[in-house]
Amino acid sequence: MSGLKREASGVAKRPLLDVSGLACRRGGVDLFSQLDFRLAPGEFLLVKGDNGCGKTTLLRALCGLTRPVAGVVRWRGETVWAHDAFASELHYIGHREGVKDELTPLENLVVYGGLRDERYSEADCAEVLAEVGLMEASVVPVRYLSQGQRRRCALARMLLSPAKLWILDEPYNALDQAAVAWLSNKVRDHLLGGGMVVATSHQPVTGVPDPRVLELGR
Amino acid sequence: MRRALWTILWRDVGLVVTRRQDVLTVVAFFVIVIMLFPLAVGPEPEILRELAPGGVWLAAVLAHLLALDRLFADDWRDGTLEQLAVTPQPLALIVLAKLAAHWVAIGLPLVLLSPVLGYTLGLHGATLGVLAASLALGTPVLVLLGATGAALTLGVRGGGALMALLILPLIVPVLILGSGAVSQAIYGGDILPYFYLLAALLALALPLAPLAISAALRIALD
Amino acid sequence: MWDGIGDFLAMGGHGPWVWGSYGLMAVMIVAEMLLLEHRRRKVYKLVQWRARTARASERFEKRRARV
Amino acid sequence: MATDRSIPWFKFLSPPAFHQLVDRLVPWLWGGAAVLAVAGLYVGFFVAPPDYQQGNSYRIMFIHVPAAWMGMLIYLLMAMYAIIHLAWRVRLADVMARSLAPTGALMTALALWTGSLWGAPTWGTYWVWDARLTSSLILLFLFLGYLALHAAASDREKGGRAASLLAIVGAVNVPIIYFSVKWWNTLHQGISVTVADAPSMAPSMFSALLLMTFAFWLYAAAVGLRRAQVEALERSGDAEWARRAILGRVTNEPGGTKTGDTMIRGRRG
Repeated sequence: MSGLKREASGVAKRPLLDVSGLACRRGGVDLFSQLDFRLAPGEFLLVKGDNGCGKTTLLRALCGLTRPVAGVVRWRGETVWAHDAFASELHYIGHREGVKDELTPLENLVVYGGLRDERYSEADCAEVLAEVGLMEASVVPVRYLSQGQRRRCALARMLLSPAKLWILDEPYNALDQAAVAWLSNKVRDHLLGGGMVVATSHQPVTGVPDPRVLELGR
Repeated sequence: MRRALWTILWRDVGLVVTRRQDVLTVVAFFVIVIMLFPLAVGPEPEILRELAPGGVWLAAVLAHLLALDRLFADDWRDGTLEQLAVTPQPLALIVLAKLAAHWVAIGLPLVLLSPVLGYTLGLHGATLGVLAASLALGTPVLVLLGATGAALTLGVRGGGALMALLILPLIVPVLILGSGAVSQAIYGGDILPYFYLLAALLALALPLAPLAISAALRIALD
Repeated sequence: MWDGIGDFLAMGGHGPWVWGSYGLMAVMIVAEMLLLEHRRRKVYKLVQWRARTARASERFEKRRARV
Repeated sequence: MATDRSIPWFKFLSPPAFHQLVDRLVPWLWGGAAVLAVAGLYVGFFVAPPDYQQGNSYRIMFIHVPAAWMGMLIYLLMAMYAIIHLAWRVRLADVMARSLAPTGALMTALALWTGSLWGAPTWGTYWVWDARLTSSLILLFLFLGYLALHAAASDREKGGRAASLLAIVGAVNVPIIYFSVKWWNTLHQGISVTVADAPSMAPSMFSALLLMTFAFWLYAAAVGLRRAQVEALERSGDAEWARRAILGRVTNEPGGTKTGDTMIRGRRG
């Protein structure tokens, strides 16, 4: 509890995510090496680069899904590879949303909460679904929804979870103008609340104060 | 923790219910293979009874192999597997819950059906009970070993045939012990050693296989 | 012990099986060694070719830098 | 991080050092295998007397038994390298495991073939479901599965890791399979003579068997190491050390190309 208080009182610009000497390869090709950066609460890191330069691989390495060739990713001083406590503070949205086709958006939220040992109340779920505009579609299997709606469902899941670190791979893909603006607001709120975001995006990110940019492949 | 495991268990059982035609296909396959058996070896009751334990067990093995294709592939394709790998729960336990659901969906129907099919092949009385019991003890091992092969071949080209090549040699002990128990029961022999050994296999596979499977899934996700 | 080469080859009537076994062993071992040697030559050639082309591309880069 | 995770002895066995070691070791292994094989064959064919029951057909044993042993031994060795590969992320261990597999499969196939040829005069049939033959057949499939999984993955490293995991799973299963097959075989009493069941083996027979076993051992080591050397070159043919090892001199470009050394992590980070 005392730890939380210290952070809230502003002393805590202490970086939580610490990447040092990271190197990844994929299919026998070296993507990047000697990558170092740190991320403190309230910071936003935008990963940029051409296709195939390893943006997704970097994000997956941060999640602990991909094992780096060299270097480590640490969260609160501990390496993230198969580190279960880290996972409870992480929310990752990849290329594939991880939304089950056969379940409705509402069921997807409940199942996801259960997996993370979190119980979401019906009211919370309804509120979030209304916010992402899936209220009408909330009891239709995801199979019948559009790609943008699937994406919104994944975003709704993110808003429910209390995760501190969001790792988002092309979060704006398939979203319409209004949704893009809405998501930018959400990201800003998350950062102001002491959260951290790492994202890749082909679209320019607007409305987020002071993003740090990491250019890969240069 | 327990909550997460129940969630995945119920989710998978629920998914099976929505996709019940998949389960029905596997069960129908099991029945058809056994139905083809007398057509292949002839209708003499003596021969059929002799071959029944092996026939039913072989059909069960093949049916399990058939059902493995989609065990992880669906979750892998839509990104759910990634999400499972970044939950706070150990992946091995999540795998165990998934496999429990898979067994309920695939193994259990075969166990329940086996006495009926055994009867059509000329098995009687207590032997039918032994058949069902041997399957009840053996099919979880089939699921555990089969899932190891499914996880290892996830996302690999030619996955299905390769999976069979990897799994079939590994399940030899289960097949020997399971069908052996039933054969022994036909001749009134001592079946207890078979059940002890089957139980030992299950006790060995239950903690070890989920570890291997979760390691294989992490490799597939990498 | 053996009564001439014919007796040795006959192996007391078991010749076909004994020599069939030893023959296949010899064939397998020779085949494995030949295949391995072939593979070795191939990778040696590949590395040599790469080294040559690396020098060629280096010369090309130098010439381009001069121009 | 890269440096403190790799173990010191592996540094000693860096790819160029390994390459040189193999070049130095292999001729000796070949020579040893040849000498032992000649000695073993001499003892086996000119010293050992015919078996009073099986006549001369038992001389197949001098290759059948070593081949069966080598098949099993190579599988366990492969699993050991697989453990080293996964536990310490040593790529050279994957190369070793992958290089031993074909020889293991070959030994197992040889054991099957010779077992069946030995069976013909002994049992009057080329194939019976004898425990040793059946487990050899299963072992052959384990080897083939390992090789197939290694080859099937789109990414060589990923395939290697999956295959290593499979080798470990298989190694846990091998004793269980052997035991269960043996048990199954004794229960279905069909066979009275068991291959290689020689309770009264003459000393000369035994020494021939021993000599041939060691010859096979050295042969497998020679072929395995040579294949590992070739495999290592294939996997990192662009690396500077490979050029130096093959061309025997330093190329003009000391920094090497950016593809770098794929055998050791972070050597040139």
